[in-house]
Amino acid sequence: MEFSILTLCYLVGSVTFIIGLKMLSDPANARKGNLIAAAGMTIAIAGTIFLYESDGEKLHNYGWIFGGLIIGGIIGTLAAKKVQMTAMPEMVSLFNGMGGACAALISIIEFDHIANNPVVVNPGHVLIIFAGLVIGSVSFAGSIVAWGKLNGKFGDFAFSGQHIVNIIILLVVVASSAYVVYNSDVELNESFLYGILALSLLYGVFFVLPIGGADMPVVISLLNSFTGVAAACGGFLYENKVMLTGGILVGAAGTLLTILMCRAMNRSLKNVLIGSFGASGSSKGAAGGKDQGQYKEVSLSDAAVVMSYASKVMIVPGYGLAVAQAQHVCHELEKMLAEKGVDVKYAIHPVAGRMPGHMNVLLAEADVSYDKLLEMEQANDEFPSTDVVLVLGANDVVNPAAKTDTSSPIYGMPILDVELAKMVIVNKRSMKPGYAGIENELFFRPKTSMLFGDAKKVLQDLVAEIKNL
Amino acid sequence: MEFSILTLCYLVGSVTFIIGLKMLSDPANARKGNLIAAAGMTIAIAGTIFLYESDGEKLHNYGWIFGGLIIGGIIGTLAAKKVQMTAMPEMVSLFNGMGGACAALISIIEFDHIANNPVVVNPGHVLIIFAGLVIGSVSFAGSIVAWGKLNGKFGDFAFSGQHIVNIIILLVVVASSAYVVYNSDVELNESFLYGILALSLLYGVFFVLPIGGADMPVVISLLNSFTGVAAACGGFLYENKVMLTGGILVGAAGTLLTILMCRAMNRSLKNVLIGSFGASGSSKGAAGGKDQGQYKEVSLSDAAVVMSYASKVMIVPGYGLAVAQAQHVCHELEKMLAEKGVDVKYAIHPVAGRMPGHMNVLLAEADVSYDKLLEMEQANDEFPSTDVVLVLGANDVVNPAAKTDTSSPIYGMPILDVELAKMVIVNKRSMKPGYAGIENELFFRPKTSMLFGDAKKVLQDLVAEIKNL
Amino acid sequence: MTALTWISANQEMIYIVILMIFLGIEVIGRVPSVLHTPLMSGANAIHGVVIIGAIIVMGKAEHDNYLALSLGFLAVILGTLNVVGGFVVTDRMLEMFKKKKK
Amino acid sequence: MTALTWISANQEMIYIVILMIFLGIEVIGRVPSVLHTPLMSGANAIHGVVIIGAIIVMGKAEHDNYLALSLGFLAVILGTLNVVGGFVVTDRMLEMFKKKKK
Ligand SMILES: NC(=O)c1ccc[n+]([C@@H]2O[C@H](COP(=O)([O-])OP(=O)(O)OC[C@H]3O[C@@H](n4cnc5c(N)ncnc54)[C@H](OP(=O)(O)O)[C@@H]3O)[C@@H](O)[C@H]2O)c1
Ligand SMILES: NC(=O)c1ccc[n+]([C@@H]2O[C@H](COP(=O)([O-])OP(=O)(O)OC[C@H]3O[C@@H](n4cnc5c(N)ncnc54)[C@H](OP(=O)(O)O)[C@@H]3O)[C@@H](O)[C@H]2O)c1
Repeated sequence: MEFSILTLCYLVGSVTFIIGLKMLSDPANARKGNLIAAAGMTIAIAGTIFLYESDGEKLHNYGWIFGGLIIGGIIGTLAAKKVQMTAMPEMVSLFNGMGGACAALISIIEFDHIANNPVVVNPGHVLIIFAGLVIGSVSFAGSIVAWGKLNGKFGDFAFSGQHIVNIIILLVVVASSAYVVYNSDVELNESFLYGILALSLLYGVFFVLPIGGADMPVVISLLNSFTGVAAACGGFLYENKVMLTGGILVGAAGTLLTILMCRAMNRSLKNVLIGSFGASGSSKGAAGGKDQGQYKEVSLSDAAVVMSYASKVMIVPGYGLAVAQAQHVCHELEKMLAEKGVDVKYAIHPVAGRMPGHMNVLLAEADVSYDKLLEMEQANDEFPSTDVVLVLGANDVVNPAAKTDTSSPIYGMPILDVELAKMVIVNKRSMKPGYAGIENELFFRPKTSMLFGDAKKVLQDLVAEIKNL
Repeated sequence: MEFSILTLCYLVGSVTFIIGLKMLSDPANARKGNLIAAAGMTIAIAGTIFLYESDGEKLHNYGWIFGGLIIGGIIGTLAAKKVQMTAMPEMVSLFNGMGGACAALISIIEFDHIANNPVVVNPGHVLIIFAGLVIGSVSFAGSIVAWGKLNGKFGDFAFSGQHIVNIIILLVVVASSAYVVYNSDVELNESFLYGILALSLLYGVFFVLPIGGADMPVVISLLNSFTGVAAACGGFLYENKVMLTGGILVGAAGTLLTILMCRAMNRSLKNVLIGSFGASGSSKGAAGGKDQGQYKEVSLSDAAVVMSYASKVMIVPGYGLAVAQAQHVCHELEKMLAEKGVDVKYAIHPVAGRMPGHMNVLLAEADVSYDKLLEMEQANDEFPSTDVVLVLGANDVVNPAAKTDTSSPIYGMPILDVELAKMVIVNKRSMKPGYAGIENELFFRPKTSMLFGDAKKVLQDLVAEIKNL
Repeated sequence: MTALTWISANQEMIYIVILMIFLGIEVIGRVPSVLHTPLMSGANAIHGVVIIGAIIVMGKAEHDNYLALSLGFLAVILGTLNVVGGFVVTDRMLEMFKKKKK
Repeated sequence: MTALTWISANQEMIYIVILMIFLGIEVIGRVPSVLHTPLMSGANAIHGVVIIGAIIVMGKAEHDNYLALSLGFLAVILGTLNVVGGFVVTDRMLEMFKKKKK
């Protein structure tokens, strides 16, 4: 009877996951979707604790279980509440790693269990245990590295032939797992387990280390789907439908999401994962290739005057704004201009910054109102009637090479057509290229003036200037 | 071993159904999707014939099976190949009815089997048998009626209180099925079976008879999803996954499709199914309510001249064109005008005609090229630059009441804004209303001229006139 | 109570049914209205899978059970009509759409 | 051969897995790019369902099996972090989006 109720709990859990994920992909219902999935998860967890039976026996060690739940719950809530908006991708990566580690630990304990209880061992069982172990630990190690890179704790690291080494490690992991599975009725040696665990962790590290920090959102999404598959292995192991369905759902959705994210940057997944190696060399070459001529600078006070007397100003935020944490002062500038009767809006490129929605989240943090944010198409429609475009730490997303230069790595990516406006002011710290590592012809165009400096500093000075006008 | 291969066949079948249906909803891949589903079906059927085993025993009666397959295959192919484009909805309805009948027959045989072999009877088993019987026969009877109505063989038929009668029949069917299921270990009396069968058939007839002929596509779609559920019952009965998944897939997709079809007509499903009763009275009242004033007529030769010297003509086809079978001569008119240098296009309203896509299919039959067909939004954008709009047997889809008259039954339906053009010529046989049964103010507007007559005849005359110009 | 035990005994089947319902809805969520009729027709052909039940019934019928033989034979014919006619008629409709595109 | 018998022995599970894959893909097929990050985060929270495995492992561990107890305890903590942290952080992100809309 109780077990039947548990089945029902799991069914409810699975359904909420599907509905929740569906709603998460629709702006109007996303938040509710998240809560629905959370409710389903709570039901599934509570059902497991109180109703689970195996061979007619209930669970025990309730003290440990609740202890773990409470500790994890408190730390998780605090961490999630405290984290800064811009550090969210790191946080997601860390939580993802925890899930991977959890799956790996389950596999270790289960392996230990069957190794020490020599009953009839089902090779399929051992296979699933290893799959959970390998995928879970790759996801764990990779997520930690991704977290460190986004944090700035780890830099890029690659050695020549790293691909080959990675492939060899993977082959060794697969081969030794296959060996153990195949001979699981003869021997189940724990040394294999720890060897495979170590190699999987190493693979996770080597897999993520060489990939550029800016590609981490894509990598995290991929590792996210790995953890989903690892959870599904647990579902197979315990014939537990909610783990199985939840895991597979995330595995599939995560994989598609990874591809969609790549597509939004106009790149292929393969290019993201291994393109990072040789790419920097060739793009540097391209950057130095052309002689771009001269660029113009504009003084702070001139910029302040021009913007104050414009009737329409469009702000194009980019990665530099996020790095400089200049969103609050940016909002201040916007309010100040609005007081002077200037119509100020933001033009948001879908891949500006380093994670999808980065600019939206960033500006939301500074309380910029939603109707001031224009999506790319809208913004491009409004540029012709715009007097001044202020580009704040954006680069690739306004690079006209994406439209004209077929050899450019960003060729084909839709961009913000800032040149349609009467004047463009670009703030960045130097003439250095952005994420894609390529020169930007826009900076040399007649309509463009550069305003060098750290975005936060420059904006503060602008605000001060405008106040004194 | 063989049974395992059969499992694989079924798995392949289920997957092709999903992929096929997905592709069917995308114009570029629809045809391929249909073929993929057909291939999967073939695999599942062939697998069943050659690999199916029950209690270690293979199927027998191969002669009968192949005989049935061949007879059904030949008749089905011929019927499907011979049927006229405009009669396709009838054909679909007929095929749907065959599926429902098939499900009902299976239930009859299985019931007979367990009634005559008094082994332990599982009530769940009996429940499924009855579900298949009831749903299958409602679908069969309803489809045949729908077929007859589309064909013009049956008219509308309703008596007062028919709803109540319908509900009572349904309750009796459910109650007696429940009784038999509940007592299935005591008695399995065949008289119950035939009683329920007869009532189900009656219900199917009464359910569809009062609904207007023009709503038949919606009804067919609904009955289609019924048959899907009946097939799924078979899947439960034989624990057959491909029947189960295929049936449920169609049941769910068909239900959604029904709703989408209603939405395209800006009506609710409930309104379609039971609204038909009182509606005609009230809408007639509305039609007579307003005094519309005078309408203008235009002579054939004037119409011919106006169109020949226009630089842009837009043809708005409607149900009347289909009834008159005038698509071929319409295409002829279009070619003749094009030869004279007139830019001729078609404005296709999504619910023009009596089935979704009716106009597309109709004009395709006459070889009208695809790029001449404009969807509603495009057409509305082009009307302002159009000299002459020729409305051919369309009425509701150009009725401005949909935009202005909140009390109109079609209020809120998007329409073709023909009045944006310089001149509108309307061809129909009389001033009678169209499908929705309401007057059309357009006919009385200053820009509009009427050109009375059967669409085919009028078009032939127009062609002749233009030839002589 | 019996309903609950039934659920846990048939949980896989129930999962399959529920997932299939979601899939059916998701898969055709974005169909343009021109395709409504061919889609209806294609779905109609797919539920012709009920023919498999007819084949099983027919193939298991005893040689002297004339009711089962004759009704089963009829069921096979009707099911085949549904499948074959359904796919062929859908293909014809879509062929029309195709031709126009070029 | 063994693969085939395995397939037919586990056919329900295989169906569930395949249908789930289709669903996962269909369900997020149309996500706008602003929602990529919250969606990733929400999916991340959902795979925290692995916590159920940790609870089962923990709850079945014998009282003297310190390896299982300690690792299981750790697994429960990590899994909870994933679930709780995942849902809370997603909610925070989406709250931001919401606030802006008004
Ligand atoms: N959104 C995503 O999901 C995502 C994910 C991965 C990758 N990407 C990629 O990231 C790029 C985003 O384009 P983007 O235009 O936003 O950024 P970007 O092309 O990377 O350019 C950022 C610019 O900001 C400037 N900058 C850095 N720190 C600054 C500071 N403190 N103050 C002022 N300026 C500063 C840098 O120039 P200086 O050094 O001269 O100051 C740099 O040129 C695209 O190529 C996209 O494909 C996006
Ligand atoms: N497409 C779908 O899926 C679907 C399904 C169900 C219902 N509907 C409904 O059907 C309607 C479709 O609108 P519609 O404008 O195409 O058609 P309509 O409003 O039904 O009007 C058709 C007009 O054609 C005229 N007509 C009939 N036979 C003719 C002939 N031989 N030659 C010339 N004219 C002839 C009729 O007027 P006379 O009698 O004066 O000639 C009638 O007014 C909408 O209300 C829609 O909601 C559509």
